[in-house]
Amino acid sequence: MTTFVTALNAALSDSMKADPRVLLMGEDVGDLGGVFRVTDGLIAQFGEDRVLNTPISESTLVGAAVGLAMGGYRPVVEMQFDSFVYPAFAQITWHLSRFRYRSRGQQTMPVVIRVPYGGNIGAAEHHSDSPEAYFIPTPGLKVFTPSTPSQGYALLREAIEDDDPVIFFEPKHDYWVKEECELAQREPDAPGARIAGQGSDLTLVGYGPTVKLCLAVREYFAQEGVSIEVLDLFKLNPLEINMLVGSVTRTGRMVVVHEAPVFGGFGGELVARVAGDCFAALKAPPLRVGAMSTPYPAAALEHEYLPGMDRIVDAVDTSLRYGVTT
Amino acid sequence: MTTFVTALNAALSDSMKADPRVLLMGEDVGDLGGVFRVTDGLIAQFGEDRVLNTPISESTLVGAAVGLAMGGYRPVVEMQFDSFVYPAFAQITWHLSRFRYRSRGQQTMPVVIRVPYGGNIGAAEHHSDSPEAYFIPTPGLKVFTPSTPSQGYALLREAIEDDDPVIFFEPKHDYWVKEECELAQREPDAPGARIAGQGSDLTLVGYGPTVKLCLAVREYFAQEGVSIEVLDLFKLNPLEINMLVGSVTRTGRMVVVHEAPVFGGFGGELVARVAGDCFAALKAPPLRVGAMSTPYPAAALEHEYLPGMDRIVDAVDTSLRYGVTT
Amino acid sequence: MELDPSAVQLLSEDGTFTEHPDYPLGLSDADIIGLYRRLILVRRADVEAINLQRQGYLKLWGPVFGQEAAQVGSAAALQPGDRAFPQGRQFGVGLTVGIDPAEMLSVWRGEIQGGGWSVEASGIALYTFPIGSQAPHAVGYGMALRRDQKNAAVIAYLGDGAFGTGDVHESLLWSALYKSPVVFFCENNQYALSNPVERSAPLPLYRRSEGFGLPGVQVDGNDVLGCYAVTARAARRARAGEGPTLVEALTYRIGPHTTSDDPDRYRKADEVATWRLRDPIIRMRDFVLGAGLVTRSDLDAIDQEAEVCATAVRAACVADPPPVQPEQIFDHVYGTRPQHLEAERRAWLAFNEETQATS
Amino acid sequence: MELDPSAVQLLSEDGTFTEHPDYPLGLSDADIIGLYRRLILVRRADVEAINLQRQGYLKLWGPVFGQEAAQVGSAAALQPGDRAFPQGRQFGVGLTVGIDPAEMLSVWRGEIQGGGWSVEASGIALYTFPIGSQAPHAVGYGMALRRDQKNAAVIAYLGDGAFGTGDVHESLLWSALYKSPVVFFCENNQYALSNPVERSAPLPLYRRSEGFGLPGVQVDGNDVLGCYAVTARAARRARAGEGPTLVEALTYRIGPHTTSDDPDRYRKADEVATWRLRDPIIRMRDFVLGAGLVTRSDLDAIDQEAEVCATAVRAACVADPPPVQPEQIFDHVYGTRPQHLEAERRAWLAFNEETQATS
Ligand SMILES: Cc1ncc(C[n+]2csc(CCOP(=O)(O)OP(=O)(O)O)c2C)c(N)n1
Ligand SMILES: Cc1ncc(C[n+]2csc(CCOP(=O)(O)OP(=O)(O)O)c2C)c(N)n1
Ligand SMILES: [Mg+2]
Ligand SMILES: [Mg+2]
Repeated sequence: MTTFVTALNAALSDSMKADPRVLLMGEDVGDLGGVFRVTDGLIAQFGEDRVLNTPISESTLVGAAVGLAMGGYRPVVEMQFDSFVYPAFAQITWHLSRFRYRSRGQQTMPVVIRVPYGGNIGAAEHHSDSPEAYFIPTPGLKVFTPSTPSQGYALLREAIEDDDPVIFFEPKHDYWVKEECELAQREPDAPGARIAGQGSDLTLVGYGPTVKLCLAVREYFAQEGVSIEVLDLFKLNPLEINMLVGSVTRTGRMVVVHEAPVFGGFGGELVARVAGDCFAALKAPPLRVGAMSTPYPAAALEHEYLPGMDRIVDAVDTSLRYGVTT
Repeated sequence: MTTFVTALNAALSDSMKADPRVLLMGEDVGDLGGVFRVTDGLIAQFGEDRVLNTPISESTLVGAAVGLAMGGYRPVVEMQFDSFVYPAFAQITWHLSRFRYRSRGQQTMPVVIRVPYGGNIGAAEHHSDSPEAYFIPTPGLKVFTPSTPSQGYALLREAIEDDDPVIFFEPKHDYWVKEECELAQREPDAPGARIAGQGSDLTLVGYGPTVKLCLAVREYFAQEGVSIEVLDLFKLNPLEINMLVGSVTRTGRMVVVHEAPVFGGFGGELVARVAGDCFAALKAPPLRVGAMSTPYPAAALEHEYLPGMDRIVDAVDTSLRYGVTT
Repeated sequence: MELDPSAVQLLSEDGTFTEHPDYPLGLSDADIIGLYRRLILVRRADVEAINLQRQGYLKLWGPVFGQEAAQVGSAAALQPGDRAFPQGRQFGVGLTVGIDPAEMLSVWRGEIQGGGWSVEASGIALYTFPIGSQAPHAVGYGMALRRDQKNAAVIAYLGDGAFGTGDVHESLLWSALYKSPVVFFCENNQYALSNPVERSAPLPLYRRSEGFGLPGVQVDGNDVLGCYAVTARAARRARAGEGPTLVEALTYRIGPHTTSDDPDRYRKADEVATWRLRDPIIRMRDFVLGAGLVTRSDLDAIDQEAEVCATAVRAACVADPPPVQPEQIFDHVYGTRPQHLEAERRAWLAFNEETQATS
Repeated sequence: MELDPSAVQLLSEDGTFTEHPDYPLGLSDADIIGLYRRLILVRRADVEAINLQRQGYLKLWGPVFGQEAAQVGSAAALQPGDRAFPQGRQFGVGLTVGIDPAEMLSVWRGEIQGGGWSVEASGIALYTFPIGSQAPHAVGYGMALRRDQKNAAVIAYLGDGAFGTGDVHESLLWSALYKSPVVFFCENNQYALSNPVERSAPLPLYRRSEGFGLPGVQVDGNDVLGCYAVTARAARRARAGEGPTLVEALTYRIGPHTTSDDPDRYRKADEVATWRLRDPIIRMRDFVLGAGLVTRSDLDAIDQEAEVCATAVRAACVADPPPVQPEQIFDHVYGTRPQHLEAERRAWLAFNEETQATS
């Protein structure tokens, strides 16, 4: 049995073994092994030279990674929690994402920024954000997020081998989820999405922490004889539009689920794609389920705030019933 | 005749006269009057105590404004160009936007961050971004953008009087656009959008620098007997959803135009709203026209990159012809 | 890490008091006993909080153990109208100015964000979890005080780890430029989570301010009298419009970073043992007893008071939390609720009604 | 602002050369003449660029006028394998290492982003317009050099204004912690756009590094020999693994911030006049002539060479720009074009074809 943490740890270790230019950098990634233990044991295995325990300077953490990449290294940077990537926003948006473009291909940026994200862990303020919408609009930056340990392994290895910068969102609530699986690399041209469960009546789109919810909802409806297709978007940029459009064209219905607030969230882009490309096939308005469009509340309220099975089921129901007079 | 610059300058001056707690802060806002002269003459009029020429520390520019607001002031902060707001991203997203919520109403944040934005001015790298999508998803933050000088005056005064933080995007390409107008405050409960030109065949939605383009496209089609409604969204958050939905429900067609790249842009949210709330009324897929989903290119290429009249006309045509067999 | 030769120390490890020419103490016997009393209260309440977390009543806790003198000494120098900006570990600061401990724990119970106390009444701003990011707020608030000629001081509590952030350095600069009346109080507990300060600071931290034109001073952070005297002087300077100061209080975090931490992974037991011997409370007890300020039974009475306080803390935390009112999710986002949020709220209410009707 | 008493100066305003015990010059006569020659080339090419902008051939220009010595002197200390990270005004740095001026101007013509030269071949990284943000890149690149035991140095050019940013301070810290071989070269031209350095820095900038454990040194930025010697020593130190240095070159921006600027709004003519008298070129000419390193006709030959250079720059800039290939908008965003971008490209191509067909 493999947890998300051990899968990611193995991906880091295997990547470092495979390529001596891979470095790890971040706060507490050394002896502590990171607050979530994703880098556990790596400093012992690879030494302080390849596992850099840095001061609390997120901007320079990314900025120095840019410089190291210019010097031929492939830094993998850890942010301790989601919202602590914000001080690095300028370095990411100004520089990391743009070097290939502004140098007309002279300079690539093989940097991975790992960001544990999402809520549902009873944490204090600023430790439960889902900030993907702040990074997806930036051209040149890739945004990945795995939903299972084995996918996490393959995707992180791919991210590290990618010459483009990747911001890698890890669903922290699922760090200790276990999976019976083999850890293996995929084809480098793995697409950005997978059909996690086939179906014909409605396409339920999730990513990262919401995929498991979508699958549970699929089970629930299966018992009622409703066939739901679950799409797992493990790359948010570049987006696997063809698969999304293909699925919704078949089913005619879509519900998107993410943990980020609905207003301004990535669900808008997904709905817009579908509304544009599957217009004629749509049998009901594409719907979004997400957190409330408010700041992340105190832990006591997070279950009401986050999209849970009940609200997803309700949205699916709404979509299925659309236009049907009872 | 009033330019955008003089209208904004008057709004600042009148706000400072009306309320001694209003302060201006930013790089070069003093004797220089800002690189665009929006603060011209204000240091002479109000003194160094109320017009603070600050070092290049955008993060602390916003952070200190947070502190000044706690101390009862109403700081108006100028960012010199769009992308230079990025170092302040963390202070805005962590703090400025959240104080009302996290203090359960104890502490409001009457801070305005003025950001000249948009392209089409032949500028060097990092001086032409349209970063609204990075700020719209943040609950607690308001995002305004005027499209005309008189609207700019009223909206800036409203923003300064607002107890909530406002990021105020100014279409810098239009700073020297002239308008025959009176500068006057509006009702404080002015809605967030206006119908800039009525029509019945299609709703063309723009904001900030694209409104004038939309109006030109409206003229163009009027000559062909096509009636286009232009909606000017001068508040992106909070969004005037009712007016948007009302218009598209009437016309059945929508094209959104913004200068930001399409992928991950605010157009997605607008399309998603319309796809959700006007589904039955839609006669054609709602379309988005924006910049290419690439980094802002060199000046020589910006006209190809940005949405111009031709591409908007094309999108409107596509929408109008949808489903019509020729 | 050891004290710099220049460091201020009024109370040595063995409880001997020595006047410092530049940092007069100027406290009455009652004041000194009050400091001791607060050390005890903070220690006891902190231990209670650790236990409450272990028993599941708090979601997390960041212990103060070992840092009581730095927090109590500095906070005791605050006067009405001053404002403190804590990071996340300054429980002792709140207790020193008289905030109800339960109000400081409600965040750790997961009931609210920010803090459960009145900022205006207490003079203590809400917790700031993003490290270093409160420094600009302190500078800006100080600018406001100065503009209003309030003659008040601001104290920004910063961990040693905060000196890795750009925000803190920009704030040092701004405070000097605008003469913002800030005391940057660095509670150097020698660790930023697992990162030892030797790995994050090439020189003692009090020197960081030099190049910005601010005075810097190091004080023995386990000496409550020294912490008081140094902070009081810096605060007086600030109130008098003479500008900001950086104070580094060198102390040690005896406990884990938080109750989720496992410090054995990154530090040696003997280091902890060494610092246990430098306990800020023991030397203060030796002093107050030795100087005849208190009797043993006075001390017992204080211990007794601390027990009562701890019991009250426990009672507040084990009590059923106030019933959650999920609707409050939608409040205080903006002054007026936007259409999209109002729509979400209505949908949520309708959904809940429906669910209740069907269940 | 005047030089600090501690500032290094090898060549005084009147062209007198004095050895400095800590900063040996170690240049041959030919090298010294080479420095003079570069000063002249940079001055002349810069004037040409100003004119080209006035005539509409450049969209904007940020003049070097007055800062030639700082740029030429520091860049001359670079060796193969070293890397410089410019801000946006370091035209003279590029010219010193031999970049074709036209390649540095193509950005200002609006033809490309970043820079038109080969970074690998020249050792000069692309322009960085967001102030201060190249400092972390320099530190990271230096970390790479050090890991690879390259014994090379990095020089980060930073304006005085850059010392307002968090990035520069985090970078000072990191460079000290990781012994990154960086020379932070502050080109203090006394203005950050309209903001005088007295308003942004409470102390001379070379002192900013003290608290981070880096040596700092001020040099007369209008003394090309001093700038060379100080940078060369700092670079030697860096290459030898002894760590980073902060060098402040005090100079003056005679011209406007950029051709869009109106400096009369914020500074007095007599200040400019004073600094014109301290022209870095005049004193160097006095020196090379006085020391008999050159004859007047040698100088004329150099002026002549500069004219040729300027003519070439002009020719390159007034020539029709290379035909715009709009399709290149879509290139080099990612290694492989994403579906959404490929769809945009196809739509754009189809649209263009259609437009051409109908017109
Ligand atoms: C900007 C930011 N980055 C990372 C973190 C995660 N984090 C929480 S506490 C901590 C260490 C703080 O150390 P220090 O400032 O010394 O304070 P202490 O915990 O020792 O009181 C870190 C890295 C954070 N809260 N904020
Ligand atoms: C982060 C950032 N904020 C603001 C600006 C706008 N800006 C461009 S140049 C400049 C002044 C820079 O001064 P300095 O660093 O001294 O360099 P100099 O222009 O004098 O060479 C400013 C504020 C910017 N480019 N980047
Ligand atoms: Mg610490
Ligand atoms: Mg300058």
